[in-house]
Amino acid sequence: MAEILSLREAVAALVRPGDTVAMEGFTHLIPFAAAHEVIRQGLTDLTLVRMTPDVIYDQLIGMGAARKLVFSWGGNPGVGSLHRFRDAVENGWPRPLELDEHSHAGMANRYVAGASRLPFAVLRGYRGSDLPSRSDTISTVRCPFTGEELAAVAAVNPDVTVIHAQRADRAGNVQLWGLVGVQKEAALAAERVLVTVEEVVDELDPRPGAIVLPSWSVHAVAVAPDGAHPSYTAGYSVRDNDFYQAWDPISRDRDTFLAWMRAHVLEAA
Amino acid sequence: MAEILSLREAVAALVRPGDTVAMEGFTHLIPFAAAHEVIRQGLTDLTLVRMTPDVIYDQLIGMGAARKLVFSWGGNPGVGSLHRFRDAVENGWPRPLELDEHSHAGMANRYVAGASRLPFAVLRGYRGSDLPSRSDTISTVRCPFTGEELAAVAAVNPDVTVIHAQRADRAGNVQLWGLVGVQKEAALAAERVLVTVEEVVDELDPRPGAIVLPSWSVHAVAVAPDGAHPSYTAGYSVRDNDFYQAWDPISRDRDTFLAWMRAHVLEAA
Amino acid sequence: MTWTSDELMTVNAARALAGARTCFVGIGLPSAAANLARRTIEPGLVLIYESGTLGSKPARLPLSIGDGELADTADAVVSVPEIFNYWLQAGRIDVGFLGAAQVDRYGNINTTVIDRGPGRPEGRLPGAGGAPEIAASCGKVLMVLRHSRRNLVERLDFVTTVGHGSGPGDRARLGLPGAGPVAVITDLGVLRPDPETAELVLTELHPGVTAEQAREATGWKLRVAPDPGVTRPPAPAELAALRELSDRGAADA
Amino acid sequence: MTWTSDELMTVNAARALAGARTCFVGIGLPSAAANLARRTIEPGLVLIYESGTLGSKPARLPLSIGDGELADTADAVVSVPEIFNYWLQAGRIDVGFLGAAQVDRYGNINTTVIDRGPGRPEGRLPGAGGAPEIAASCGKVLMVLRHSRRNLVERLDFVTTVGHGSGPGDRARLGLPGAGPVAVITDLGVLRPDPETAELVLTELHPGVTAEQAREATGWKLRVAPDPGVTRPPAPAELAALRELSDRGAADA
Repeated sequence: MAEILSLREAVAALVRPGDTVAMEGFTHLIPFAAAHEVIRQGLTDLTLVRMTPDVIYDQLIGMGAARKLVFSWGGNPGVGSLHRFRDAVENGWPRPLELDEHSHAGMANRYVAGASRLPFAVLRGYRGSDLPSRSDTISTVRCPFTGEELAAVAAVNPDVTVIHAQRADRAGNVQLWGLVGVQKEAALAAERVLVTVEEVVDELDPRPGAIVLPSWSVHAVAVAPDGAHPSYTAGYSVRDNDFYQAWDPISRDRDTFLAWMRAHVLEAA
Repeated sequence: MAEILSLREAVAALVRPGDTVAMEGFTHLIPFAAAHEVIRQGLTDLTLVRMTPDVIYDQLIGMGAARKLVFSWGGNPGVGSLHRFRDAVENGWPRPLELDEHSHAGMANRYVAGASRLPFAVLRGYRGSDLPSRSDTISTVRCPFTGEELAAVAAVNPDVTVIHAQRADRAGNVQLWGLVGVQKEAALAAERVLVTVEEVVDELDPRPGAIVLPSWSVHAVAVAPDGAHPSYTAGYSVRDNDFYQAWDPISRDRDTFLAWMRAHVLEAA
Repeated sequence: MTWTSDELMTVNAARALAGARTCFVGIGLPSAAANLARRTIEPGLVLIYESGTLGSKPARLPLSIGDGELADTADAVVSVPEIFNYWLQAGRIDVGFLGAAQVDRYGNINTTVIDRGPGRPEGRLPGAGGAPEIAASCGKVLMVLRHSRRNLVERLDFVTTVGHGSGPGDRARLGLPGAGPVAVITDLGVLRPDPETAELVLTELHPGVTAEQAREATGWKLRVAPDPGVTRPPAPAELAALRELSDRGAADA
Repeated sequence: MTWTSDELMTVNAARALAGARTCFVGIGLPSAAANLARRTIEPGLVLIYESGTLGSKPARLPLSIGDGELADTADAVVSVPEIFNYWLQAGRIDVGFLGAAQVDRYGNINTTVIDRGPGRPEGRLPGAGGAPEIAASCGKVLMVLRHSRRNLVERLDFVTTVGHGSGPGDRARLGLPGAGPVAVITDLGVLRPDPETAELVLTELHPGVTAEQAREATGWKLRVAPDPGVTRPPAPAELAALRELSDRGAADA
């Protein structure tokens, strides 16, 4: 059953140095507040998993929290590069970053396999691509009925998955709606699940398009209002596109980046 | 794009003798009206696919429409046997019925593979069971990462899938809610999709728990009010449990069954 | 207060759910037991039905696993593939509660076909439904069925669902993650697998039932525990809750 | 009326969607083109974004593929695994519209890494995203990118996404069901695969552009069709629609 904790307590209880951590949310509902708490608690040596690393992982990578990144598209959507990600990969700053790189279809299916507790998933993918040459988690299987060779991707089972949702009830049942991305799969694939929410309410009245994660599939819920900013929470906020554009110059330079993180993350909270 | 047709036109246009037909709906939203129209149009030699054959296939089988049944649980839920199904299997009346028999998990995954246009799906299933010895559509695959042997089930791709839904809009977009079962997968696995609906409305206002099948994934929509009876349509009707219990004596005897079908199906509509 | 043997069976089946958090519920007797447990011994019990409902709280006994009330009262409704893949197969569910047509001494189940002898066609049973994977993946399995030589047989005509296979170690060898059957509750008493041999042994009798009656009603040479317990008689509150559930179900059906 | 070369490119990219029913839309230039098509030549065009939206009808250009408006205006919103498995992989989508960092003469795409020469670390690009499977499974592929020797290269540093592989027959050999790239729209003109060789050939030039300019801006020895067409200048309605879309996007961003 989910415990309702402060964000600080929840991160301290569920995230450990060296963990494989997935913070999911496909553009929508990205758990920035939790990521900032991870940075403040000085957790490091993380393997970070996310289809789209986005600014959230640019920040974690730039602060040296990650030793490895598992992903499928690492840009600043609609803006350009993730400069901290590039700097880590190209120059090893602040530390080298190992990569395991997939397509979106492959990553989505790795989470599906993880949520299903199967060791792998099958897709018609990667054909002719050089991607398999750089990954140990892409292989092939042959259909026992037709003989067709298909791609196999290894399940991903994070130690912890962190997601942001609109709300939870007092029992810790979690409700989210809008673009639901791959959050259910990422949460169910993990050993431990941390959900930040905009608010805790008495009752989760049904909402169109909503999914519910029952309390017994979640380990901790923490209230973090606007906890997805600069991403957004449908029904509570809109995407701060200005911030995503502003991130480009902030993140381009190491010192500017560090100063920004000091002012807005380390000394905040 | 879905055409909005009469039920008679829709069945005539989409269902052909010898077709593999899936009429899905897990207890809820079972498309009885369409099945009755299939019987009235004298379609025969069908391969019928359904996780739970239920009374709907008991009727089709008893009327001799089917040459084969693909299924995973063939009882009258909460009541007892499906007598027409048993009579066909045990005594070949009114004609022999070939079986391809699975577990629910296997059938659900066969539809998932069909909807994904993969030739097979993987599950941790059937271990130690005699079921694989009687089916050509159960095999094994080995995980290329862990070496674990898992069950493989062949995709099911019906010629036609028929489902019942709450409503459609005038463009043929279909909306259903409540227990959504395996309907999306069954529809997307098929070559042709027929949806009967309670009503056609101007606008599909969003509903909690609803899924939408876009018009361009559906071939025909036909209005059939109460078209799931004696099953039900959440928001429109409740399950006619009395009928399911009454079906037991009606279906136990061949002549009683035929008389009932004549009066309520063949001479109805 | 008096009670029927079916009531004895259901009350004891409900008691077997003490301590369970989540239960994958088969229709019929298991559903009655699981709903009774939620009203008596385990109010927080999460009921999961293969129709895709997580946390159903029906006020009456559903006739089918797809009655509307199961969805209307659930914490979440998901698709059928999801319930089997993400919830059952993933090993999230504590107890699988099954009925059965034929059970053998190792708790294996046949719900597929009955051999009716040479020259006669096989008798048809409903089929597997969710059982093979429920019995494989749940933390443990409970079964409830009426005690008779027809139901508890020397040899299954067909293995639909594996309990303990042919004995200890078989589940591990087959790669079945859960612990398998831990109790079979009948209208005569309770059978549990011997920890050494995995064979079902009569460990408890319902009040007024003798070990001889149980032996008589079992298709294999039933072993009886040295000093079989006697189950507690149904408490008035248990009986009242069961009758209220059943009446509502009956009134509605 | 005057226009920029980017406007020429986008208007022509939108025109290439004439007759399409469904389009899997990449972010950036493809999204601008697909949204313009929905406002001009193909009002019924169903826009599908990898964030899980089917039938988005945004009033402004989204900055990301996950802007809230894409979900709010969609016919249906589904999960990311579903959009890739049930909709894209299943072959339900007519056109995949992609941007690219590097494209070779066979329409293969690199969006992964750039070789910067010996002793220097690879330059990092964003990665594959949805492209490999979009290019594999859609009925056909359109690409839109700015014409330069950096973008249109003799040899890819890495094959992220297969267009026509190394020539005719390669898609079939690899088991790629769709027809692959049918046009690459740039700010100088339009390249299409030669039906015999699958090599991209300049078949159209935008008004005021010469074949020499296109050759200069291409990293391989670009073949030019014997009598290359000239694209129609943007109609006032096209330009107005494009500028309205962009202004709204810009005002909002």
